[in-house]
Amino acid sequence: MKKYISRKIFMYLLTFFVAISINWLIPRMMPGDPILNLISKLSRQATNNARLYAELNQKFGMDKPLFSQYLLYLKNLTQGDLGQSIIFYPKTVAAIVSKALPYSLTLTIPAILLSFLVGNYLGALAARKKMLDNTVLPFWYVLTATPYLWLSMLLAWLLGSKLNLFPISGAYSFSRLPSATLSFVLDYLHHWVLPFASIFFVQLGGWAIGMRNLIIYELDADYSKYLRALGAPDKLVRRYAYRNARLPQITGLAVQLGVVVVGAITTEVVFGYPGIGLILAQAILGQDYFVVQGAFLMVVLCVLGANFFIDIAYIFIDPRVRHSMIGD
Amino acid sequence: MQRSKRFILLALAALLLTLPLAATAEKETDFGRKDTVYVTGGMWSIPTSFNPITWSVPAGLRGLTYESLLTYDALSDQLKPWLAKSAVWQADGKTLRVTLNPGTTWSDGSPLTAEDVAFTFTYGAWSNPFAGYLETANVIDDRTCDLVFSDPAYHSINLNLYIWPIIPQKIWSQIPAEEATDFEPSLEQSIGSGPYVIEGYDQDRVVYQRDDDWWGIKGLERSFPAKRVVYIKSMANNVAMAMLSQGRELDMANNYVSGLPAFTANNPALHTYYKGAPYNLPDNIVFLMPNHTKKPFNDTAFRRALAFAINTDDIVEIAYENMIVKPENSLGLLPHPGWAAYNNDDIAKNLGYSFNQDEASRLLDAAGYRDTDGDGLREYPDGSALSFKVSVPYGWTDWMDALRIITDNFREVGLDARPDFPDEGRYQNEMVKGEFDMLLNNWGAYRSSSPFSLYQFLFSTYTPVGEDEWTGNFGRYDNETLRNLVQEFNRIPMDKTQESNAIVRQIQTVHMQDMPYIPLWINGMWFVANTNTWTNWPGEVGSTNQNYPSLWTDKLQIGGLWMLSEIKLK
Amino acid sequence: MSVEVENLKFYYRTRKGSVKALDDVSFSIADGEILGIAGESGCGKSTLSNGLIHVCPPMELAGGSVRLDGKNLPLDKPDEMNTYRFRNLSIIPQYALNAMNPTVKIGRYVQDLMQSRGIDYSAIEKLFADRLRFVRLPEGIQKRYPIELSGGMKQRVVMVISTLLNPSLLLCDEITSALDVSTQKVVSALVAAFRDEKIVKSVSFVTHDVPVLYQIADRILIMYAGQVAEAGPTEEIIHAAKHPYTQALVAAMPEMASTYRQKKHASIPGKPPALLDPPEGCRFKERCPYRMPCCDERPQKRLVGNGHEVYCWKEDL
Amino acid sequence: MRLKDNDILHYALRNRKLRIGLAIIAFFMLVMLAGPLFARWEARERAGLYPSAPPNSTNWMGTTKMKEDIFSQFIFGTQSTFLIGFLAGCIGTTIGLSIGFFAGYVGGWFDELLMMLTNILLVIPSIALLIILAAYLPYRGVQIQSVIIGCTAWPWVARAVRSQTLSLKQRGFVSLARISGVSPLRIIFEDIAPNMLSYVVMVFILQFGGAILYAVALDFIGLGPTRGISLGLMMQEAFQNNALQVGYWWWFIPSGLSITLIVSGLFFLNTGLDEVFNPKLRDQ
Repeated sequence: MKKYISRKIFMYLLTFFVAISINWLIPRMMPGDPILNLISKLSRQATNNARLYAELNQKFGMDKPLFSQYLLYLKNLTQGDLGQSIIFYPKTVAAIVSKALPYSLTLTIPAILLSFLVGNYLGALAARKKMLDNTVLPFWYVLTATPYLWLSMLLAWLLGSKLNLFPISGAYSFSRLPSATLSFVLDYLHHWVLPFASIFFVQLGGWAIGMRNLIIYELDADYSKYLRALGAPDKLVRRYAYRNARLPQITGLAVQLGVVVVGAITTEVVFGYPGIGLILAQAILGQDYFVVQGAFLMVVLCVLGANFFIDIAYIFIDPRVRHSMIGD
Repeated sequence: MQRSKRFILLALAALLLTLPLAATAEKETDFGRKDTVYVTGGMWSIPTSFNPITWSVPAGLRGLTYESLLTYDALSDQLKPWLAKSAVWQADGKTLRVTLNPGTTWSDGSPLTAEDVAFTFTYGAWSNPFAGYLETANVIDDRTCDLVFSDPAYHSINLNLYIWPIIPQKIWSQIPAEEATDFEPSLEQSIGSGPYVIEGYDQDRVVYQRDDDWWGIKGLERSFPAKRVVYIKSMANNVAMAMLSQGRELDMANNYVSGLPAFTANNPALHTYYKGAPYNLPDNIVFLMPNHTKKPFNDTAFRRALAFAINTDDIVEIAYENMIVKPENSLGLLPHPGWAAYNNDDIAKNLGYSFNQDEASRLLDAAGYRDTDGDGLREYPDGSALSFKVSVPYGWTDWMDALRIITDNFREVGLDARPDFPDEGRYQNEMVKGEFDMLLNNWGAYRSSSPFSLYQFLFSTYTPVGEDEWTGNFGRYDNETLRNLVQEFNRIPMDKTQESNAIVRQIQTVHMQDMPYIPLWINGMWFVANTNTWTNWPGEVGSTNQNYPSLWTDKLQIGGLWMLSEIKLK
Repeated sequence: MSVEVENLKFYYRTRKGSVKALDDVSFSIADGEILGIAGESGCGKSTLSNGLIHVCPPMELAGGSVRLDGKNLPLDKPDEMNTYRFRNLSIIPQYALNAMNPTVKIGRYVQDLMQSRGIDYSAIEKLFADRLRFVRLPEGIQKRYPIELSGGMKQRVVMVISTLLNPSLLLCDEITSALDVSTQKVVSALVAAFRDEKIVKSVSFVTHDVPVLYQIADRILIMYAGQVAEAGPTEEIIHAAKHPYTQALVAAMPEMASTYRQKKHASIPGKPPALLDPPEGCRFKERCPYRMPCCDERPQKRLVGNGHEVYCWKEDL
Repeated sequence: MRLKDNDILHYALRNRKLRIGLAIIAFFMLVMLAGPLFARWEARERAGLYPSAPPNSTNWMGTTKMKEDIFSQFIFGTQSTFLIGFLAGCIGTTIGLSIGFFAGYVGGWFDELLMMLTNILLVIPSIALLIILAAYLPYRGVQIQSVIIGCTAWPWVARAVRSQTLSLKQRGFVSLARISGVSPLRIIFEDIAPNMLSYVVMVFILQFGGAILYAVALDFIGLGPTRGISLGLMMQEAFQNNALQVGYWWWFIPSGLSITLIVSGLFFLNTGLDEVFNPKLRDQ
């Protein structure tokens, strides 16, 4: 057990290390002076440039050899210093990213988990009957094949502008400031529905298809045959198949986390939802590299964390994993 | 296990069902709908620092919370009193006497005095528009302050009188001047003198709340009907349009909204300054800037030929769907009363250009740019291949569309021109370093009290390649005479129009003859309002609110503030 | 007779036609008898076990009947069969090592199974524990996952579960083929013990491994290409086989009776016929050294001894 | 062998999912290949009589705000969208395949190392990597977009291919070939590869579809090709210009719908093939 966990921790640390190193390396491989790139944002106040250039150069140690720059970068990271935003000057990247993170998390985590639960449930349901399967399967395919932004736009247009059911911009009404009241929470949820639904439905299709395929395999497995041979009703056979099909789906969940980020970015842009995705998109257009990197790091950190969590949770969910660990 | 899952599903379904119901029911909101005006446009990034003297100031802060001495009526070209009752040049021509209105106070109740004015204009060097040529600021009494200039640049000073915010000495004197732009005042430290104070903010909004003890209620006999102004960060084009048509949480947008003519036609609640084309007032001029350090742009004949090749009508009609005015002539001036005295039509007629591709071809032929290898594209006189690109930042969709028209026009006269859409960062980088071929820009060509701002933008500087140019002569057009003329223009007092026009005529003559930068089209002051809650928005007809309809940063001082005080509840 | 199988036919429906995997087979098993069923792979012996327990597409019942304790089994009605499965007839499948759900504890598994069959688990809990002890599994195995057990242990657990309701007929389908020799011995001894303890009334023990049958079977049935070739008491089949195929099969066994050592059969030349379109007459004729013209007709059952039947035209049996 | 006797082909022709998928893809292939014969204008040519015109006899699918012919844009956009999917799919599959193959085949520390790399890249969200890469590239074309998508999409292919290789390696013929002293490369190409062909085809199809979706997301957040046209760009431009709000459905619907159809067509194809190659999944 210990060995397994420490091995996992080592792998994740290594992955994180690689990620932050990539993050550091890419801007330095690009032609041109990264600091000057940043400074060009400050054009409106020309007088600031020389000073800021010197300051940033020193801060990021651009005058030092590459290796010391790298060490400095790592040191800054350990202190939570992700750098200085340019388009959101004078906010630090850490401040911007940490403000945006809760919005992204409250949007994507429920979307992923609920689509996982519902998708698996519906997929298992569809695997039950040929008729049902043949009628809903094309629907799942179309759902997963839909680009997030296309669905977002259609939802915004139909449920937002045409039917006037849901607001289409922001995380809560512009007529409010956050407060700990029920009406604020309701308002927040009301704004949350459409962006949530865009991610939810696209994901849903994928889960349902995955579950359907897995169940079909599981229903053909020896243990299912044996149950049938012992005269167990279909209900029990399916329940067991579902139980086992869920496990690879959970591994899929870990992988999906990374993919959902795409959906989150475009969806947040469409709905002006003030999460990491929106910040990232803005930073990209504004070439604010420090913010891009900060957001990237945050996303990587979240995905790694979730993966780690799932890996550990697996020990408790799947006796096979637990058993193989004892064998270790 | 099974049961809990079913419960989750049920709960989810219930949630999804009840939310729309909750929405259709009369919604309890924190801000009364009739107390609040929701605006967007002009706030492009998340609110970061509430420091009024940085460039990244959230829109509305200068104007609503911090006030300038004067305001400028950009429709009628008049300076109007605001904090100051008057700002008058003394007989020596070097002393500007500022007299404050009676009863000016800060939002904490303490008086705003001439001391604060003197402090503002002598504080630091970074953050001070008069740094370098303000000699002293003498406080005469509580209400009066003399600003003494060593070398009065009348037009620049005039501009800043209605732009620059007066800051409270008691707060800022604690901040070392060199740290002024890094200072992030807390909400408690955000003490302004204006009609609104910051109530709160988030990633996508700033909420300003009316200060009912504002000095101007008595001092200016002016009040603001909306208890709150909610500034919403610029949103996606389609979201802005949807929210505008709903009018629920958006009353006015200063955004370029694609498809607006078709959209307003079906939405009677939507209001624009002009009922039909051009819908918007003119605000700034977009120039085509060739890089004079590169062939063939260092050839005057070539540049003039380009000017004749461009169909500016197409830009207006197609790229902008007739949402902007067509320029009267080729001088590149705004049709604006403040600039009217300098609209020397005769120069435009004699020396200017108009869309005429035959003329463009003739000029190119005459200058030796001919198609010698028969590929339909012109070569250099020496026969070598000629091609160039024209840059516009990626994502500026209206400009990208306009640029496609321009490069098509160039191809029509046989020039191998390609549109180039770099990211904004690279666009700016190439621009300030002078590494582009051609680009489109409008930074300093905005509506102001004097066309000096335009000529300062275009012709006041020269930076050799290798150094960064930040003012506006990005193409490195080197003409010392012109630079001196612009400085001379600045030194002529505002009211001596005839004298200054003599100089401007010289500038315009050189501009039209040499065509260093080609004026293309006049961008609009994008403005759409929904009249369901608030009415009497500025409009050509049927509105008593005759103010420049803009809430962009530093445009509240030229009309936006006045507009907000004159809208009415329906 | 506890089991009487008459003219049973199981066909596999494919798009090219019916594969006659089990074609007109009749036999019976007496109370307390272990019937060994042997033959090459593809002879229909596994089809027989699977079909008796669950006829499901593409397999279909093409004719015949099975009587168990005097009652006709509704083989063509899978749902009705559910009442008989487990209670009256049960199977130890070929894949016994993978037959348990790997993510469910053994105790829980039996509990779920019983509940789904409407049987009160608490009433059977003690019996289950006793049976586990009977097959010499350690205490507390109910609380373990199948993955934690060795192959032999899994096999025994499945044997216990399959026989928990004391079925009349126990079908053992190649249960020894995946095991090592010593475990094979234990397992077949256990089957015999089940019978001896009257846990099961009769056993059909399907295998391709004739030596195993020699150890435990009371009678042996030899199948070839979906039909019965010969059936009779074990001693007679092993030492006095009449059918040419049985003879070849027995001859292929090395050092009969002395050991269970696994060795490949010395092969009989040729291949069994394709069952999609089997030849008329005796199905062994193509490979038979004694082929006669009359072999083109289907051989009739001939009694050659006490309960010893042969399907062959050869005269000097 | 008569056609009728070929099982795979028989099931392939009978499989409805496969037929639907093939029909969709064939349709778009036709659009892509035959379309240019009918496209009378370049994608960016201001060809129409009126801006934002609904479908008419001149511009069969209407025009954009810039008077561009949407039919022509649709055809050339489909071309480059397919190109992106194809190139990125090829790159991703090739890299994933080679890494997975060799890791699984060679085994040992080589396998450990490659799988460590794969697992690392698998957890790092590829879209974030894509964005970082794309954001720093000064010029972006369809090809560059494909390359960066392909280069970030391979890890899961590698992982899946590796386990397939491992299971194939267990089978007799490989060890037999090995004992008989045949070179490893020959084993891979003559024994393992044919057995994995069906699997590779399906992986490629999934990569194809995934790449198209990634490209759309990139186009949308402004990291699309800086010149040229693609279905993603069409959609983005329609979005930017409020086509949906104003009711220019002819501008908005074709691009989004085509992307959805193409990708779901690919998914259908994939499942169809899966059912054909895998008898367990076949419809009875």
